[in-house]
Formats: sequence, structure tokens, C-alpha cells
Amino acid sequence: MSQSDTGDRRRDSAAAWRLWKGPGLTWLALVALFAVSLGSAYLPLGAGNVATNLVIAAVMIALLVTFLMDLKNAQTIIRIVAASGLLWTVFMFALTFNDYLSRHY
Amino acid sequence: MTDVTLPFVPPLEAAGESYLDEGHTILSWLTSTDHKRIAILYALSITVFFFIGGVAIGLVRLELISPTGLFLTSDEYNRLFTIHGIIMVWFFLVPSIPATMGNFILPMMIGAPDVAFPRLNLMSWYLYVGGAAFTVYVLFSGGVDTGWTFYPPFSSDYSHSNVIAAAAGVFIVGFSSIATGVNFLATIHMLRCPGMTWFRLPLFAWAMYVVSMVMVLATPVLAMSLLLISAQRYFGLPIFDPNAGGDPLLFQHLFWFYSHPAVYIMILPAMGVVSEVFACFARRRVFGYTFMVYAMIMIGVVGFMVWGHHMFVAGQSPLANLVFSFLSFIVAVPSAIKVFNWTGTLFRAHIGFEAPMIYALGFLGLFTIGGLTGLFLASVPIDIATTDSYFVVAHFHTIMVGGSVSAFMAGIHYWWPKVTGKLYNEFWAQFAAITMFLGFNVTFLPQFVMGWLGMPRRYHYYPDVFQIWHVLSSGGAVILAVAYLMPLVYLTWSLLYGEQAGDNPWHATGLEWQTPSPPPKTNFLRPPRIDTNPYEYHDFGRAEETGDEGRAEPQGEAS
Amino acid sequence: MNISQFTTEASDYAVKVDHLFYLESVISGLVVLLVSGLIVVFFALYYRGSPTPRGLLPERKSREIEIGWTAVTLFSFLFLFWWAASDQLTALAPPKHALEIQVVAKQWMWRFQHPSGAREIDELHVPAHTNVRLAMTSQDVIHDLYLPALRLKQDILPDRYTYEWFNATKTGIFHFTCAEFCGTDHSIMAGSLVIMTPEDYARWTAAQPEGDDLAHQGKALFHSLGCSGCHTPGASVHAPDLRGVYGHVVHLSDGSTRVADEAYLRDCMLLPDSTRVAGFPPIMPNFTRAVNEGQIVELIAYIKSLTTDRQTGAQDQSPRGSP
Amino acid sequence: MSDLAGALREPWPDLQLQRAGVGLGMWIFLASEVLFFAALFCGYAVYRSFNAGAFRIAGEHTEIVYGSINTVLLLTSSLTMTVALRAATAQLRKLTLYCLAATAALGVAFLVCKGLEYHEDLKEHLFPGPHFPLSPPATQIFWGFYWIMTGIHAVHLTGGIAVVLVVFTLFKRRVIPVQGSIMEGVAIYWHFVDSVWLVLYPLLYLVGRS
Repeated sequence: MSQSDTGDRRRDSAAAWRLWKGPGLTWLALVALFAVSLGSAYLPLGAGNVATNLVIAAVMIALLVTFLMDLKNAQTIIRIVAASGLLWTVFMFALTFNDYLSRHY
Repeated sequence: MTDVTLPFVPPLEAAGESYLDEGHTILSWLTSTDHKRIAILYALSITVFFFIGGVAIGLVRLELISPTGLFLTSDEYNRLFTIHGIIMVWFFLVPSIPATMGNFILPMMIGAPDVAFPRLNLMSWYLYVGGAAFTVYVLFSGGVDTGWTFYPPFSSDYSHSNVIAAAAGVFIVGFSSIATGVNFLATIHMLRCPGMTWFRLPLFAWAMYVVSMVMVLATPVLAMSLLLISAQRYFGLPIFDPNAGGDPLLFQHLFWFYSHPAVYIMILPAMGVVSEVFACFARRRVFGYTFMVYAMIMIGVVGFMVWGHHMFVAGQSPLANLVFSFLSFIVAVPSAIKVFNWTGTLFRAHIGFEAPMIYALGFLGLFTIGGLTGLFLASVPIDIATTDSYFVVAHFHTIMVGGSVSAFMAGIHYWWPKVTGKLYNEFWAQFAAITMFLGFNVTFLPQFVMGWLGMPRRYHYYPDVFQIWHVLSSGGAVILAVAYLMPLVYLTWSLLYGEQAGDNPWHATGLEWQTPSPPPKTNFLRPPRIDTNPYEYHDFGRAEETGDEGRAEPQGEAS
Repeated sequence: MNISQFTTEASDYAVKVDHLFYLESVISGLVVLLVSGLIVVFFALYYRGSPTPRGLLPERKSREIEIGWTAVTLFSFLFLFWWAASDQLTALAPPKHALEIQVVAKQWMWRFQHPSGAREIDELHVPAHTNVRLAMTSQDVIHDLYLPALRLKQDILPDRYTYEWFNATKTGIFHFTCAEFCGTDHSIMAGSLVIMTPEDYARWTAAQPEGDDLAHQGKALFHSLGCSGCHTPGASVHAPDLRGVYGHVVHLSDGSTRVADEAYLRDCMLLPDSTRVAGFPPIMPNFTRAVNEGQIVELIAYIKSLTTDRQTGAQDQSPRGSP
Repeated sequence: MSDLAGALREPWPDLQLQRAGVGLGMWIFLASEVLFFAALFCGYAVYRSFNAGAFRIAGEHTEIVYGSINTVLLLTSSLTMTVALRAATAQLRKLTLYCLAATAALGVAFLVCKGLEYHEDLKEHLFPGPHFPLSPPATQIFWGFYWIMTGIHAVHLTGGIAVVLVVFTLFKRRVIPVQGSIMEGVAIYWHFVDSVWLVLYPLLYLVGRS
């Protein structure tokens, strides 16, 4: 038991760094983007604030989904499923706003 | 990763036992993850709710014989039609075909031993029971009077009834649909047997595929809209409160984002069942199989973009009316194509007149009428004149009751021998099918007429000029009620005393028929594989005529 | 009650709706006949065991049939859409000069206020051959004013105006009723629509109990509620001048612009913070609890009259404010 | 080997297919969840586009410090979750367990922060109702969305912590081998909950800061 544990530990330390590297870089990028988003919120950009924050959020989610959720290695069908979630959201927004933006009360 | 082949196909000597003999205690049913047993659990529970909803509307139709009412107060009346709507939509129609026949037949049809996630499947039934418990609670605690549509601000601030409990019931049962949808999608993607390519899938499997997609993508929006209503009612969060700048129409947008696709949740499975039945009893490949598949996919997708036609008079913008009207006409095209294709299937066929076929023909006729009246309602000026009137009531009952329930009955009769291993009395079945069609028309054709004349819906008291039509309609409802009770009797009789059906009494193709009736727990005795297209009836049928049945090549070769 | 109270085509628009309805009925009838006819013929020819020969249909042929009926269906549906949409679009354009009647719906009654100041409950008198525009709002839940003889229906929402307009061509007494489920007495929230000749309407108006017209009642409220303390040209408090506001564009403090229509004026009283005019301090009180729907209607009528009166008089100043 | 067979469930013929199936099932469920939140975002977008000013006023009152700390906590938990999954695939049992524990701990820390934040909010009476301190009325809509959005997110996160703990116990007790398919689904779900927060953060905390 103890022998296998030491073996485990050696293998751990060797492989661990390789495991941490990719996700670690993504994490750094995410935290950096978060800082940019937070900082930009205090700049007087008018409507640009919302746009910047949302674009950064979109980029962050894209990074997270691609590298941490591993969509880059996923099967086509899983990409289709992920895309359809977004596409249906677009249907909802487009047709709802089609009403709201053309109302003139 | 090492491949480990699970011995899900049991040794032949153990395989003779049917799924019904896997245990006879109630607990063995309530804890079974076998898709067939879960289907039976669902079938029993939705039948109970069908009759509860039926009693509610029976009282309503009785009350409506007189323009000034007979025995109900207006509040009681409003509660009855509301509970009828909630129960029939969410506790009967939405789970009807997918959760019963879909659960039972779909895995067998594609050659799978079970659905992808059997425990999730069992959980979905328990979610249904949980939602049902809330609804029964609502029923006994004074009911709910918002109409099944839960429009604020009436539901959120003005109703004095049990809105939150009712919404919670629907919210929970929604997750049961999502679970079923996830399960079916994963099953169809991952567990098709060797040789079962996408374009060899029977149309019922395709229908289940599309309907699962709709369930998965639409139901969460309903859940959210009900959550928001409840949050406003309970916590006073003013999401739809116009006094704080909220917009009641936003609820309608979200609600119909689910509830229009929900109509397709109810009708797509019916289309699948009817395609199977037509092919089998016309002994012919369904006309235009690939077009049928694409038509269903198109209905499933475009069906999400037409919800605004429920809101033509609600105060949405004229541009939105125009766009939704256009899309509604577009979504009608694939439905029309399907009607023509079913009719075309009869061409050069060997048509039989067995009970499932009569039900399917009933579906075809009523779906045609329902679909065509849908065009009226897609035209903005006619919709303005007829929306919220009995015309709309008749229209959607023709689709959802005339269409879906006829197809549900067709499927029940078609697969009854497979599920129970018994035959039912053909004469009574035919008689019930014809009665149901006639009863339906006597009930709802008068409603079309009075709706166009100007009779608004959800009316307890009504102008006496409409009484004649209401009396006709109530008379039809009696016929319809008898027609719905008849199968209960002769199917129970068949269960107790029916003849043994044999494995394939209809000489149908399709993998579900290439296994014993009732099927063993693992569905197949030998691993199934497929090397032909679905519905290879033409040759099969001819062979049968020459009395050379053994030569025929049914789809699949499992025994 | 007589069915003609519902079915009479009391306007040109109603006639058009009916024509579309008949057109679609005929088309639907033909389709039902076609489908059921085909089913009957096929049953006769191809009943199981019948001697009719049955070959397989070549793949190419069935695809042609398929594309054929898809195209026919698509084009006939597009035709119907075009017809319906053109009816809708012509009915959309609101008339320039219309008799405007204020409608307030509440559980479970209708209140109508005519520009002359006449009020009525559950009964609506309108002149024929005149453009009539109903400006409707609700005090509680969503209602819907359904005028069967005019083939019109429009939901009425709380805290918002929706409109319905018509030009009736037939006189008589017709039915109107609520078409959006609104609670216990939804089904008896009904009344009569009385369409009269313009002369009769004038006589009816004159015979109504003595009372000021809406604008005058509004003027009285304007003073009794204290609005005049700030919104008069000579007031010491810095508040917008209301003369000439109605119908003009105002620039708001949040940078947006709005047209000062009924909805805007109403928001000014109920949501003063979000409708404040640029350059004015946020001192307008919220009148949500001080006024009811009927009083809002009167105040708006008064503010509108300030514009119409002024246009006939001096036009030197550009509009520049809101209440 | 028998360990692996123990991880295989009916009706799957082999582990690889089972793993793909669980992944697919989880993604389909997430597509459903996306629409669940989309309804909320759609409502928020509609109201914000019509009440920009009120949302700006209301947004200034959210606790940006707690919100920002929570964002970093969740981002970090996504990192540990990913490493846990990769470690599981590489059969590094210890590392898997450590990372799972860290993930759950970060999740709990998030909830604690959230609780403190709710406490602050309630102290300022920022719950819509008759005594709501802000005006115009549409600020109450913003705060309505605040409570619903963060509440639903917290419920999702609680569920996530629960499944992570379940997986942790199962791995710890070697009931199922670490490379079993359940891990994939849990990881995907965790990242999804994190992604939702990444949208909520700018919508609720970064409004009206400039």
C-alpha cells in the first residue's frame, strides 16, 4: 500500500505540471480579462461600457468553453448541441426584440 | 479504453421470460428502470389524469347547456376550465405519446436494450408524480382560476386562488419532460443497432427525435416564466408589474415561446404514430419518406419562431404581427406536405380497415381540418376577429384532441398486442374508433360556427343566441365521452381474457415486431441488426398475398 | 338578443375580413374534399384483396410529385399571406381626424368618456360614417374590447394605452364584450355598442347631463391638484411650460427623446423621474396615488387643449418642456 | 479490469460509448439550461433597454467587492475542476481527489461570500417592496432580477457542490474508478455554472460604475 502510494506520488509530481499548464494559462487569461472588464466599467464610455463588458464576457465564456470544457476536442454532435443552445437564444432575442423595438407607444 | 461488452443479451434459456414476469410486487414496478415498465407506469398515470381532466370539462359542458348556468358559480366554472387545461396539456397530452409509446417502443424500434439513462428515465416518472401531486393538491385546495395560460397581472396580483402551487406542479412536470427529452436524444444518437442509419430510422423514431429536441429547448423557458410569476406573487418582485415599468406582455412572449412549440410536442409524436400505422395497414412504404423526415425537422425548428401569432391582439407591434403571421404560414407548409404524403401512401396500397387504421384516418381528417383552420388564425385580420373565441378553442382541440388523441388511440391499438401479448376485440375497437370520430365532430364543428359568429371563450354566462350551438356541442361531448370509455372496457377485457396475439399479428416490419410479445426484459433475444430500409412492405405484402409469407424479408433479422 | 347584433358587417373593414374568411373557407373546403376524395378513391381501388394492379412508383416520379405539391402549397400560402397582410396594412394607418373616445376597463365594467365630456358605463354611443378612435387603458388586469359587428378586438393593458379605430357604416344596436379572461365576472363584462347617424349622435351628446367637457374638467383638476403652481408661465418654480407640448418631441434628461403623446404625458405624472425634461430639476412629485385613470384622462385632455388653443393663436415659441 | 466493468451500466455496450453518451446527455441538458437562463436574460435586456437610467441607478448599489471576489473564486474553481478531470483521465487518483476537494471548497467559499453580500443588501433594504429606498420604480425591476438571477445561480452552484462531493466520496471509497464517465458530466456542468456567472457579473455588478 505504502509502496504504491510513493509510486503514485512520484508519478503525480511528474505528470501534474503537464496537467496544470494548459488550464493554468487559460485561467490566467480569464483572470486578466476579468480585471480588464472590471476596470473598463469605471471608464466613462457611455453605452460603450455595456458593450465592452458583454464582449469581454463573451470572450471569457468562449475561452472557458473551448479550453476548459474541451469543446475544441469534442465530437461534431456536441458542438451542434452547444451551438443550438445559442441559436435558440438568438431566436428568442430576435423575435422578442422585433416586437419591442418596433412598438411605438 | 478497453472495450468491455456487457452481456446485456442473456443466455437463451433465461430469455423466455417477458418483462411482465420480472417481478410481480408493486415495489418491483415502482423501482424498475426497465423502459417498458416505466412506459406502463406513465400510461396508467396519464390515463388517471385524462379522466380527471375529462370530468372537469364534462361539468363545464353540462353547465353550458343553459346560457345562465345550471349549478356552478362563475368562480367554480373558471376553476374547472383552468384545471381542465392544466391537466390535459401538461399531465396528459405532453407526456401522452412520448412517455408511453416513446418509452416502450422507441428503444426496441432502433434496436437498443433500453434508453440511454434508465435511472434518469425512472426519475422523470417520479418528477411527473411530484408535479401531479401538486396539481391534485390544487384540485383539493380550491383550485386555480387563471386559465392554463397564467397571464399576469391577473395571475400575479389579482387571482385569489392557488396560483403558486399550480405553477409549481407545471414547473416540476416540465423537468420530467426535459429528462425524457435528454434521454431520447442520447438514446437515438448513441444506441442505434448496427445498420440502423439515420435514414433507416422509422418515422416514429424521427418524431421522437424532433419532439425531444423541442422539449429540451422549449420547456426551460416555461419553467422560467412560471418562476417569475411565482416570484412576483410570493416575494413581490415586480418583474411584470406595469406600475414599476414592467410589461405583462413579456410574460406572454416567454410563455408562448414554450407553449407554441408545446403544440408541436403534442402533434409531432402523433404524426410519427400515424406514419407507422399507415405504412403497416396500407402495406406500403410511407410516401416520400425523406420529405417526411425533413418536414418534421422543419416543423420542429420553425415552430419556435411563430409564437407571436398568439399575441396579434395583445398589444405587440404591427411589425411583429406581420413577421409572426408570415412565419406561421411558412410552418404550415410542412404540415400540409405530410397530409398529402399520408394520403399518397394509400396509392397502389393494400389497404386494410383495422381499428388502428380507422383511428389513423380519423387523425388525418381532423388534422387536416385543424391545420386549415390554423391558416385562418395565421391571417391577422381573421385572427383579430376570432381569437379568444370558440373558433380558437375548436381549432386547437381539433389538433390536440382530434389529432393527438386519435393518434394516441391508434398507437395504443397498434402496439397493444406487442405490449400485452393479447388481442383486443376488433369489432368494439372499430366501433369505438368511428364513434370517437363522429363524437368529436359533433362536439367541435358547432364550436367553429359559434366562434366565428362571435362567442368568446372562457365564458360562464353567454348570450342566448348561442345556446343551440352549445347544446349541440354538449351532446357531442356525451358521444365523445362514451367513445373514450369504451376502450377502457374492451382493453381491460382483452388484458384478462384476450386471445394470445403472437409475436407479429399485423405482419409489420420494424424491429419492435421481430421479438416476442410481450418482449423480454432485454428486448431482443439476439443482437439485432438492420440491412434494409424501413417499411419494406410492398414486397412483404405481395408475398403474403401469394401465401408465401416465409419468403418475406421483414426489416431486421432478429428473432 | 338577436344574432345580427354579432354578425352584421357594420363597417367596410368588416366586409373585407369576411371576404378573406370566405376565401379561406372555400380553399379549405376544396382541400378537405381533395384529401377525403382521394382517400375514398384509394380505398375503393386498393382495398386489400382487390384485383387492381399495383406497381411500385419510380423514385424519380415520386420526387417530382413531392416537389410539385410542396411548391403549390407554398405559393398558395404566400398568396394568402399577401392577401391577409395587405388587409392588415390598410387597416393599420390610423385616421388623421377622428373622434377620440377614452375607454377605461376595470373588473368588470367599461367606462367611456366622450370628448364632449359625456360619460357612460357599459354602453357606447358612436356616430356612423365618422372615424372613431378608442384610446383604451385598464385599471387592473388585462381586458379586451371585442366589437363583433366591426370584427375588431384589442387587448387593454394596465398602465398603457392601446387603440382601436373604425368607421361604421351601419346604424343599430350591437353587442360588445370582454374577450380576455379577467376573473370571476369576465363573461358578463359586456355592453351595447349603439351606432347612430352623426345627427343623432350630436343630439344624444347634447342631451347628456350638464357637465364640462374633458378639457375643462382637466383644467379644474390642474388647479386643485396644484399642478398650476409650477406649470404656469409666471411661476417661481422652474418647471416646463405645458403650452404646445402635446405632439412635439421633447428631450429628456437621460439623453433620449420622446414624442409627447398620451402615453408620455401619463408617464410624466406617474413616473416623473424617468421622463424628466433636460434642463429641469427633479422636483416633479409622483402622482400615482393622487389620481385615478379617469382623472389622468381629463388632465391629458386639458394639456392637449393647451396645444390646440395655442396653435390657433401665437406660434412664436418653440415647444420646450413637459409637465 | 473488473473495476472498469463495475463502472459500466446498462444499456451501454462499452465504457467508451458510455462516456461519450454521458457527455452528450450532459451537453443536451446544458442546452436546455441555456434556454432557462436565456429567458431571464431576455427579460433583463428588454427592461434595461427601456429603463437604462433606472438600471444605472440601481446597479450602483450592488456590492461590487463581493461580486468581484466571487468571480475570481469561480474562475479558480473551474481551473481546479479541469485539472481534476484531466488527472482522472490520467488515473492520478490523489491529484483528482485534491482538485475535487479544492473545487468544492471554492464553491462553498462563493456561497459564503454570497451570503454576506445578501446580508449587506438586506441591511440596505434592497428588496423590492413598499419601502424600497431607490427610485424610479424601475430600479425595483433591476433588483427583482438581481435576486432571481443570483438566487437561481446559487441553487445551481449548490447542486454542483453536492455532485462534486458525491463524486469525491465515490472516488475516495473506490466505489467507481476515477476514469469513470460520471466525471465528465460533472465537470461540464460545473463550467456551465461558472459561465452563467460570467454573464451575471457584468449585468448586475458592472452597471452604472462609470
